[in-house]
Amino acid sequence: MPAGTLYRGREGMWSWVAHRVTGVLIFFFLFVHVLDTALVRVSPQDYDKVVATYKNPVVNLLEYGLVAAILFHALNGLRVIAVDFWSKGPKYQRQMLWSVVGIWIVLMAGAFYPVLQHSLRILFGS
Amino acid sequence: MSTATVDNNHSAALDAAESTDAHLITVTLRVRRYNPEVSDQASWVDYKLEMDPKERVLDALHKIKWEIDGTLTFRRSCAHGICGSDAMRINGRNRLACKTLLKDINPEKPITVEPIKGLAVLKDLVVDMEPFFQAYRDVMPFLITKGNEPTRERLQSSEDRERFDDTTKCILCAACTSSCPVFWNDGQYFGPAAIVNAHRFIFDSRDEAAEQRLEILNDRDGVWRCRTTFNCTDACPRGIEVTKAIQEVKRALITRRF
Amino acid sequence: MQIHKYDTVIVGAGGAGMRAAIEATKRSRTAVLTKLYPTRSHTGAAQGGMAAALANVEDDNWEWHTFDTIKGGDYLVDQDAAEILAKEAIDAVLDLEKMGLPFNRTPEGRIDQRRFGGHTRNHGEAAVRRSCYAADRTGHMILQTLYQNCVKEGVEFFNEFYVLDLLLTEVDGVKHTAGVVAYELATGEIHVFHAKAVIFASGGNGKFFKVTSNAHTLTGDGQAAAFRRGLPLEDMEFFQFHPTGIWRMGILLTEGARGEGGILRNKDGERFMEKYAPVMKDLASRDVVSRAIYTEIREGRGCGPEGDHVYLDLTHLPPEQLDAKLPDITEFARTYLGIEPYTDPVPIQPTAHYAMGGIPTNVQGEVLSDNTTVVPGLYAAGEVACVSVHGANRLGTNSLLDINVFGRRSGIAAAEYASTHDFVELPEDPEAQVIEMVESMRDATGNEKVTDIRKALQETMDTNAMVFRTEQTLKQAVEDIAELKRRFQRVSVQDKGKRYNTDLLEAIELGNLLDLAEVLAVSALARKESRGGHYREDFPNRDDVNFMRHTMAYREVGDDGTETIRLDYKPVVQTRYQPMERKY
Amino acid sequence: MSADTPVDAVELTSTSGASAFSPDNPAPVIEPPRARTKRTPRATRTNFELYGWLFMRLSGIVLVVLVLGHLLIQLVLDGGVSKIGFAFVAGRWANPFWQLWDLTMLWLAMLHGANGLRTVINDYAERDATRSWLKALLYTATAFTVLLGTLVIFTFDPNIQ
Ligand SMILES: Cc1cc2nc3c(=O)[nH]c(=O)nc-3n(C[C@H](O)[C@H](O)[C@H](O)COP(=O)(O)OP(=O)(O)OC[C@H]3O[C@@H](n4cnc5c(N)ncnc54)[C@H](O)[C@@H]3O)c2cc1C
Ligand code: HEM
Ligand code: SF4
Ligand code: F3S
Ligand code: FES
Repeated sequence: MPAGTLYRGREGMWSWVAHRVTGVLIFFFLFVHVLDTALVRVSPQDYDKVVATYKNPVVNLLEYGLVAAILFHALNGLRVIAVDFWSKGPKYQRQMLWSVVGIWIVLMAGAFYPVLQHSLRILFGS
Repeated sequence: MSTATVDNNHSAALDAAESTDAHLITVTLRVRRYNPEVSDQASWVDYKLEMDPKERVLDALHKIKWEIDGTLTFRRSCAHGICGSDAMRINGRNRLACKTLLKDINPEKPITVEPIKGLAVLKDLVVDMEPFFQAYRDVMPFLITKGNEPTRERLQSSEDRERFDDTTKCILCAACTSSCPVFWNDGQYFGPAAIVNAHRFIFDSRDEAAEQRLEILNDRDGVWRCRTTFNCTDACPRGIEVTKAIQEVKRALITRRF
Repeated sequence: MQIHKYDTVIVGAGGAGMRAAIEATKRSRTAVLTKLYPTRSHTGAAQGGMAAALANVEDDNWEWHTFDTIKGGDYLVDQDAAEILAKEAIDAVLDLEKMGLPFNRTPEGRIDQRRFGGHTRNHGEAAVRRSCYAADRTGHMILQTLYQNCVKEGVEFFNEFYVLDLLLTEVDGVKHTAGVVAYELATGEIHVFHAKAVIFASGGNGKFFKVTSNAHTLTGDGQAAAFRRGLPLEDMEFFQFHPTGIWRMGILLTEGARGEGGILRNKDGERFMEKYAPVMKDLASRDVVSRAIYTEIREGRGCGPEGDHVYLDLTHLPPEQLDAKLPDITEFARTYLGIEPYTDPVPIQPTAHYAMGGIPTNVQGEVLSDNTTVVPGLYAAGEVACVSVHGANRLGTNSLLDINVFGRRSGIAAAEYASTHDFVELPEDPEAQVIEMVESMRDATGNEKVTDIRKALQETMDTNAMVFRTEQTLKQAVEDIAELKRRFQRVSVQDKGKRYNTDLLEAIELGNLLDLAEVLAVSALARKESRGGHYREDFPNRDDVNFMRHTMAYREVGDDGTETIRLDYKPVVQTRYQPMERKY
Repeated sequence: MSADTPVDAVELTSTSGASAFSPDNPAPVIEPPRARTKRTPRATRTNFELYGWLFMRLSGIVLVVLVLGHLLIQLVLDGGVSKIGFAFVAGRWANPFWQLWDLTMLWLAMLHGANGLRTVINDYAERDATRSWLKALLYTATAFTVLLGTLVIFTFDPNIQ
């Protein structure tokens, strides 16, 4: 059965999709992250080995992605809370979303060098 | 003041509205059709029509039904957005066919028309509305009062009346509920329309059963499932601030608890 | 085919049907059959309000209301019925309020009231605030409130069931009600409802006009079914043309707009109603205003490139007032015309609006088979009926009142009848006529299309039987309709299926419209006078000597199967008010 | 199919025999995944969903501080990710403040995430059985992770080996 078209929701729907996707992503990351951190309890060498892979440029880039996900989820989470508890929230949800996106872009630009400096140094030297 | 010059004062909008030469354009309506008496497959069918852009999507559907293919099936009655019969998905969004003018939805490209989502499709654009009305009936959408009836009307201040004005406008068209991603998932969620109609009574100063309605909506498939996606608010043809109403119900539930 | 048995069956779930259902369900086992989901009924389109002399904002009483109703109806009103209407109006409104209807409120918290055309203080002295309203959504609120209370009472609905036939069984030479036959849209199945009492509340039949405020579904199915079964139709020539429909579309802009201070202007910007009704001006009765508009148009003072409309000017009213009191109609102007009513006048033209005539009933809602005889067990209420409280012209806000007062009365009367009487037997092959109707339509292979015939019908009705009528135009209409009926014999539908075959139902509805249009034209042709909504240019005056009487139209089938319409007349009930000239 | 042909295309009395369906033998309607039925509100009369919802917001607010602070320290300040290693962790957890910080973050984030995932499962799992299994898996994984993390923080030994 060929499905119908995709529902053309607006800001509210897409922000929710993104919120959900990032939320699930973060959860799975957190799960793995606790496991790897648990290695400190077992063997410092192994822990350092795992952490070393984090320093690999590709994983470092993924980390940047993770920051992006967490930042968006956090900022949009605050927007959702504002929609929930501020009586004018629903009215300004759209403006708030664009603010979230704006802040998110600024913060991600700001985090670009600090988060990726390690890889940048490896790749391009310093 | 005098409007004696009314005819010379025409705004461009009025001139446009009054222009009589219909500029017919060719529009393509891409309708998602399903007739279980012919096939168990739904399919897209294109219809090319000569239409005035000021006409409604409903007019285009009528043109198909009356002049091209009488088997095309959809519900409609009032044709001006007050009976709630013809909610459908036009260009991917829920709207009333009778309130959507062709010119407002880019008639240059094919206009897709399909049934609303999350309810069983019975034929073409007709869906089974029973689950929708069931959810509505489940929130006790009627005034409940205790004690003896007054002889005259119950008094209510204008402010108290205003408190729930927005949600009295609902025409039960289901555009909201069938635009809600949570509802599509499993159809168990009460859905925005039922909550809107509960809201209408919860915040009516004359009503005395807010507790019971809140209790119903406090449940697993009640208000807490709303993820504030605002599709309902965007879809509502009556301009009801649906999400806001849902949030007010949530807050009422919380303040009731604490 | 399925057979169901209920004490009371109600046909239609608009205001009248649901008001009746609330009463009948409490007293008898009741089923409501409706071709639309209840909340889709056209009662929801009503905007302006519901009249009742509550005297909440200024001095008023039900006698003045009675007088206005009678005068508004150009004295063709049955005065005993009008008295009941006005008297019970007060409780009808209060009942709705208690059921939860969110009326607009006065500063003291009472139900607010506003002015409406034809409603006056002390027998015509000045306009009075009598219309109880909820913004410009009064009908919507009534429909919702009644549906809510039906849910509360657990009323049993059969949604999307089209009633196509009325079953009458002769017992001791008298026709008794035996039930109805319905077509289930979802499955195409025929259902026979065996009932002790039947209430028709199936609404109006305005769809035979092109420019109309009526819904696509207002096709007079109830009137037509009764008529086919030999029952008369009363006063069908009286059709109301509402002055302010959106130009060409017919979508209604409530009289409340003029009640709030809106003004009608011609192309010179002149407030032309001052000429036609010096006292009431824009708020004169609807027939007067509609004729005035067409007179302006005919005399070359219409607006727009083709001079075929006038303006409803709201621009001098504060936007806040429009938002608070007329939110919906201003939105209609924006949506459908792209016009901002704050700053631009709205193009309007009279639109076919309301059928004053219908199935004749007495004040209990009992249907009459001639001038006096009641059909046991058969009731009618709402726009389908003619109690005659509206006479030759209905006053604005009196119809929402009518459906509540007489809906309630017929609901009670029918249920009481059902609880004190036994079922009469169903006639033999009760479903035969409907099966024949449906199957012959489904199997037909003729070359005529429903849409062509419907268009032609609407065209001839708009041209020949609208606001201005003459012998010649009406004869033309009768001829055209006869020809269309012949063409209708050859009509065929494309959809041959069973499920949701709306193609088939539209054809059947067209058949009903053709029958009723013919009754309208024939009745109008015979009424050689002008009265209320019926205006004959060749007989511009009211003629109380010859025509102070109701028209009763019967369908007669000759031995050779030819159908004719026989006209008879019924006296008007006059109690207190002697006919006077009607001036506003 | 264009407008010229649709009539034939949907002709119900088509004799081609191509379709197995007819007015008397119609195909099933297109159902949504699960339909609401008359028995559906089975009232549970608890405030579980309410508390869950509230918890999501409250934990969210706290998490903003904890998680963003954590990210700041781990990834941004002091050379970013380069500095991280056993020694760095050891240094941090020597301070009870950071122990508490990480512990709270762990619990809140896991519960917040798990509750979030519970909603996601409720939304998308179509059959009741699938739902139960997925949720069981989720709860087990969550409990395991939370307990493991707690254990690690409390029993951390900088002088391991
Ligand atoms: C635009 C507009 C505005 C109006 N404004 C006002 C106003 O302000 N004040 C006022 O007093 N009046 C007003 N009126 C008039 C008034 O609203 C109507 O006359 C009144 O609502 C009619 O109610 P009803 O219950 O008789 O019929 P409807 O509400 O039309 O209901 C008819 C019912 O019958 C059912 N039905 C029809 N045919 C069949 C069938 N074959 N089988 C089964 N069921 C069937 C339909 O499903 C429907 O449920 C207005 C009318 C219009 C059109
Ligand atoms: C950083 C601060 C965070 C804030 C402010 C925050 C806020 C929120 C809020 C308010 C919701 C509810 C959304 C709704 O009901 O529509 C939510 C949902 C969710 N959150 Fe977070 N959150 C944060 C961190 C996290 C973390 C660390 C995780 C992962 C472990 C996470 C995973 C989830 C998941 C899976 C959902 C469910 C999404 C859904 O149902 O659509 N969140 N978050
Ligand atoms: S809230 Fe709006 S969209 Fe939803 S049913 Fe009511 S009118 Fe339709
Ligand atoms: S679309 Fe659904 S998720 Fe909430 S805001 Fe509306 S009910
Ligand atoms: S037809 Fe009534 S809402 Fe569109």
